Amino acid sequence: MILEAVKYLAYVLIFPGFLFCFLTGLLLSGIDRKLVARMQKRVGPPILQPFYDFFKLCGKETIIPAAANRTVFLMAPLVGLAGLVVLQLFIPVFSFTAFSSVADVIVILYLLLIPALSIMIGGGATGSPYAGVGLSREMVTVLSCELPLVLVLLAVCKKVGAATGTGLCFSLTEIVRYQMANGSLLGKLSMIPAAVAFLMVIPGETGSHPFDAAEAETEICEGMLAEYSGAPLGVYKLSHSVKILSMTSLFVMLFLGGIGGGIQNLVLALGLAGGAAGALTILLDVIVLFLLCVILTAVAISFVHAVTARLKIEQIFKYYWTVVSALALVSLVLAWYGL
Amino acid sequence: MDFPFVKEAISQLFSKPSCAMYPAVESIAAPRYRGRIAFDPTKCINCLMCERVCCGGAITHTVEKTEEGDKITRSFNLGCCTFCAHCMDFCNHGAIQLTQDYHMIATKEEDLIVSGTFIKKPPVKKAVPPKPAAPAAPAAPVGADAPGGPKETAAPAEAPKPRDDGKPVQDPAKCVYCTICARKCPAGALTVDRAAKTWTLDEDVCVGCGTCAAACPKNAIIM
Amino acid sequence: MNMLSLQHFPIYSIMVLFLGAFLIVIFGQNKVFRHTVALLATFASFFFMAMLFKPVMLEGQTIAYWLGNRVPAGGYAIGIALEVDALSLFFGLLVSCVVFVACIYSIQYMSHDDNVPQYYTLFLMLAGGVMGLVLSGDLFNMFIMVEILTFAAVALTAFRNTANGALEAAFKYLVVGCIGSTCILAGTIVLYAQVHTLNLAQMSALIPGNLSSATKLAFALLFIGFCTKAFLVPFHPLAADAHGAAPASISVLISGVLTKSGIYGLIRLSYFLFQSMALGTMQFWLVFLGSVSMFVCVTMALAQHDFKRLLAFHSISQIGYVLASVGLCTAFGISAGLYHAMNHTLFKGLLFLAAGAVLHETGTTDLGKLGGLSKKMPHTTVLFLVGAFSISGIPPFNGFASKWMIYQATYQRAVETGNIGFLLVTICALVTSTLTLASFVKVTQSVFFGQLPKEYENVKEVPFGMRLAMGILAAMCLVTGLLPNMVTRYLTEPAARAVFSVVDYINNMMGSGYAQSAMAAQPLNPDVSFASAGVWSPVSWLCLLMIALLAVTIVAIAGKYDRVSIKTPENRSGKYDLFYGGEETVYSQVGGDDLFWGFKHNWRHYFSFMHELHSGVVNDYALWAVVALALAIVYALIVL
Amino acid sequence: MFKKLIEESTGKSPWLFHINAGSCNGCDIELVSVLTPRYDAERLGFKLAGSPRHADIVVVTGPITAQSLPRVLRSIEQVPEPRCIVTMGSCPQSGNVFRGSYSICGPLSKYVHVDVDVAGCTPKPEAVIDGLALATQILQEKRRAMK
Repeated sequence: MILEAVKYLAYVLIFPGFLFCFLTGLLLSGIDRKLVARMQKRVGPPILQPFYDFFKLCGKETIIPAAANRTVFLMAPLVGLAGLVVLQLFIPVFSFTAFSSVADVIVILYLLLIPALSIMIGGGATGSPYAGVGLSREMVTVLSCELPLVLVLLAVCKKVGAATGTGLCFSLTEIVRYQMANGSLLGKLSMIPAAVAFLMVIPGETGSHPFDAAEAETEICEGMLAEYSGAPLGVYKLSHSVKILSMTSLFVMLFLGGIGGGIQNLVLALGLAGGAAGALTILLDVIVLFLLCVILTAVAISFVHAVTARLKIEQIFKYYWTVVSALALVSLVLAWYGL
Repeated sequence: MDFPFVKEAISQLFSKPSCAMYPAVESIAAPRYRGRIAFDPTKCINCLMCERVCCGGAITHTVEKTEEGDKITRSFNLGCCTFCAHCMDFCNHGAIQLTQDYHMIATKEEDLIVSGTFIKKPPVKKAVPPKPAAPAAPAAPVGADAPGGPKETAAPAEAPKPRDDGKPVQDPAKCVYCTICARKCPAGALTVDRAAKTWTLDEDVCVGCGTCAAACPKNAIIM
Repeated sequence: MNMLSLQHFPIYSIMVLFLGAFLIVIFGQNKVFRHTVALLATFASFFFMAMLFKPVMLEGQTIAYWLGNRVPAGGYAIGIALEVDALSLFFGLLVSCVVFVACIYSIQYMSHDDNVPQYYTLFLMLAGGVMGLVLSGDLFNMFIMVEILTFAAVALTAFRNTANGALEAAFKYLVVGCIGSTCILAGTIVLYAQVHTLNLAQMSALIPGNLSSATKLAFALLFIGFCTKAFLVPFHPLAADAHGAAPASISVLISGVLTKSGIYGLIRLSYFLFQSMALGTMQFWLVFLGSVSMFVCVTMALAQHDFKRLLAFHSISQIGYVLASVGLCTAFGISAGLYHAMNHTLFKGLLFLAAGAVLHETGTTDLGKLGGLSKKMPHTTVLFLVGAFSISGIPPFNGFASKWMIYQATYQRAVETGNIGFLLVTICALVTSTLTLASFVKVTQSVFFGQLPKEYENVKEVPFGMRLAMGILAAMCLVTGLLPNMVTRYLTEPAARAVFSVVDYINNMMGSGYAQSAMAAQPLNPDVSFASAGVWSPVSWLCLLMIALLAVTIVAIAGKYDRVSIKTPENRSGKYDLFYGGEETVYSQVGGDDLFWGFKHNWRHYFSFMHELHSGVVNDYALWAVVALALAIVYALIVL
Repeated sequence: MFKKLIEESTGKSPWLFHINAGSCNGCDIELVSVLTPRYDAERLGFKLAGSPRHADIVVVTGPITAQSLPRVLRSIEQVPEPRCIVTMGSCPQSGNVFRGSYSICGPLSKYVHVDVDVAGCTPKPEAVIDGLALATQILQEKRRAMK
């Protein structure tokens, strides 16, 4: 029983939990900033720049404005980060899932709301008018990303459910296992619009450049973060990076699960002993997942960041509820009629 | 819905960044860049022209009486300077040069002060010969020859000799006492009285800049 | 027949409430007497209901009680009967619990109102009416109880007749309420003429046999009658006015309890009396009505300026959820719907109590004028946030568990029937849930966060009694959210199973074997399976979150995260003022209408159309009611 | 170990907050040109922050007009503790050609301790980068000095 508890604690604190999210999240956002710079013909900051930013912010003094509600001001970033890390526990790493029997796809849809809600409540608690405007824009961004995300998830569930015969399959491990068995979903015709729609949702959900009306540093002085300084601000920036990791790894698990199967065959081909094979597969899974996440960040976040200008809030809403939702709806209807 | 920079973004991703890697690669300013001021005290004659034309009021000087002459220190406060190089243009003796050095970072006030001191020897006072008797007034008692004719002006006195310490000398013949030179004198060394037709020079104040000579319409002043 | 056998408990729980009302009328002047009688009456009715829990829910017993012991003779039920099966008990428990909590709240909430004795009589009459409706086994008895609760609710809406719009709201409610009641009465009369009985069980045995056009007319009348009680779409504006003006503890009753009685009536009508849910078109009707009212009311709520009107529109949108999922006619759908109905009563009650607390302290519920109350009323803020998170379906709380089950039920139904309509319902439900979150973020920002206006400087926390009531509801919200499988196994699944077991409902009432002889068609009883495709265990998720949160806070404390330098605000150096671009800190609250501009701009045509539609004039609402009735009659004639 | 990491990263990610106290915008565009691809201060970790709460280095340009004086001082005061003040150009240092005017409130050093001054009437971007690098070192020492 103790060993079991230690294992689960290790899951929470080390592997898919804090350490993994902390390192890969900040690395991904470092790579993202470097790629954006390179696309603007700039040298760009070193890859470890987010680490420096985080530790510098930890060293700075934290000022709590007199108008702010002190406990909410301090606890909101921590709750947001904890919620995000717990979300990461449910996203499988190809063959390995930390906690497969706790949450399914719809729950993950709602767990994505917790970090957004924590930043809104934290920003609102400071009482600054910039935070008020930022909060209103953040909520509209969350609202606009919700519809396409829902359509994509329902399409994937229907597709996998129909294939595995149960009609409906909400659990992520099931989806990945199905893809490892017979090829990743990106190969299927009906799933391609869903994958494209999901790629378009990633920058909106993480609030990166073209859709960051909520934290527009030029217009409303970093929106909800206007009054945050020091360690709480560092935690918010960290949870922003970890959100990039969770969105991209969600994409990998929903549409590129087949690669996990490839890794398994590779390990079987090497013919190692049971224990070593298990460890090797997990190691390979993690490396491949990280590489795929890097590619996805490059495509979905950095490229879009370098090429477009910031949208107004009602353009974001209109863009998501017309273009991206139409794409997702197409794939849902295709999946519905069994394509 | 067009994306203008897609091609550039992709091509730039694989091309070399156009960064002048500054701290590593030293970069020199343009040849005629107006940077830090270099002051050559030896050339300076303390004619105060630079102070007059400096719009930022950045140039100040202090005079200190010492036995072998005035110890003048001129200081340029780069913190007040607009780097317009007027002082360089107006300095006839080229004492002020604006160099290409743009590294003007300072943590203390003094780092931005460029100064130079020089000793300005007082004008060598020759043993002043006793004032020669007033030039022989034309012998008035000599009967006025040809009184009816135009009054013979005094025989044109020969042009006065320029003084050796560079101070202006007036040629009474040509001077019409129009007082332009007095007004032009930067140091206010000349006083000309139209009525009394007097032209006096205050040697101590005069710096021998030559403005009066240049300004005199009748070229009555010789340096 | 001793007095304490289980048979008598249903009638006790109804009568104790009416008795309490009667006593307060006589001896109501003495404050202590009044409060004790009210508390005792509500607690007693809850106690009797709780006593019935084990036999009815666990052992599946159905209690039939004939008033005056007039047992049916010769196959005809003469006397008035009370029938308590799992469904009725579920609603009964729900109602009595909320009534008890509302009574605790209203003791202090109504303390400085005038003519309070009348308030408690009406309060207990309303409670008795709903309990009677939920437990009665006789259609006409249900009509009488509907009359009692409608008039009590109308009188209570106008209780604070000085409040702006209270009288007008009560009048509107009266007009449309009476239209609904007359429809129910007309339906009852037509049915009685057809089947010569008023007993629910006997009617549900006889009606499916002879579905003449008259019974179809009766169905339409009864359907519209109960829809007005549940404030569904064509009748929803009057709910907003009623809640806007009624005192908060009454809004708790109206939104938590009255709407549930409408839903109960609809379930009895379509699953028992006419057993028409086997028809696809019937399911379409209920689900369509549910999803339309779900979406329309949440968008209307987003456009509101007043805190209580916003909550009113939300309660109808949640009723839309319940109806959409109950109308699916699958066991899992009904259990999800009932679970959501229970959750809705809990968190809606909590939210209305919080609104009442804000009104009690600041005197206004206008979102534009409030702000920054979290510093002055911390407990109310926390309790409000629990309610807001539950209604918008944030995981640990109960709103999420039931909404999650509703999505699965609708999506499973869509997959079973292959008809894409149910898929649209799932999408609409998910989007509505986010819109609910948006409107509650709007309320949180405009009321509790942001800056405190000058006039509310000396606002202090609400008295303890009100916070206790809110605390109870918040605790129940959290508990029911954390143990969904416990709640479903003991409460909603027996009720769902009862909905499908019409035959033993009839046998129990009319004597065994009656159903087989009298019923023409075999009633539908699909496989009562509650298998859900998804997986969600909130308790383990919560302890994961707690471990993660603990780890993060320990690291933060170690890193001297709380080494925050905040001097006392007296030496108001600029450092602790808000950043205004360098300007002096002036009062500028961002809240109320200036939120969600992006969303409102994109939907401006929809909102302006809705604005015209909800004109606030009584004639329009009455016109809508009559038009809805006409459509219902036409549809019923085609469908049934 | 953790403290050394913080000090080192304080030197590596200084965020700027730019206050224009009535400047002719010569220095403002020069400061922003430091972030363009040609000079790219971001490779040294510099980033423009939107609010003073996020700032480490406050860059002040312009001769502190009477109208902007209270706002400048309040913004500087709202910057969290290990902070540096950098004045850019001659104007904040002395009021440049506007010195003595009725609407100029004199050099910034009269009100706040100025850490680094970058002289030059519009200093060259390289000079700005030098100034900011010097300010970052001062920042690191201040961070080391903090408890």
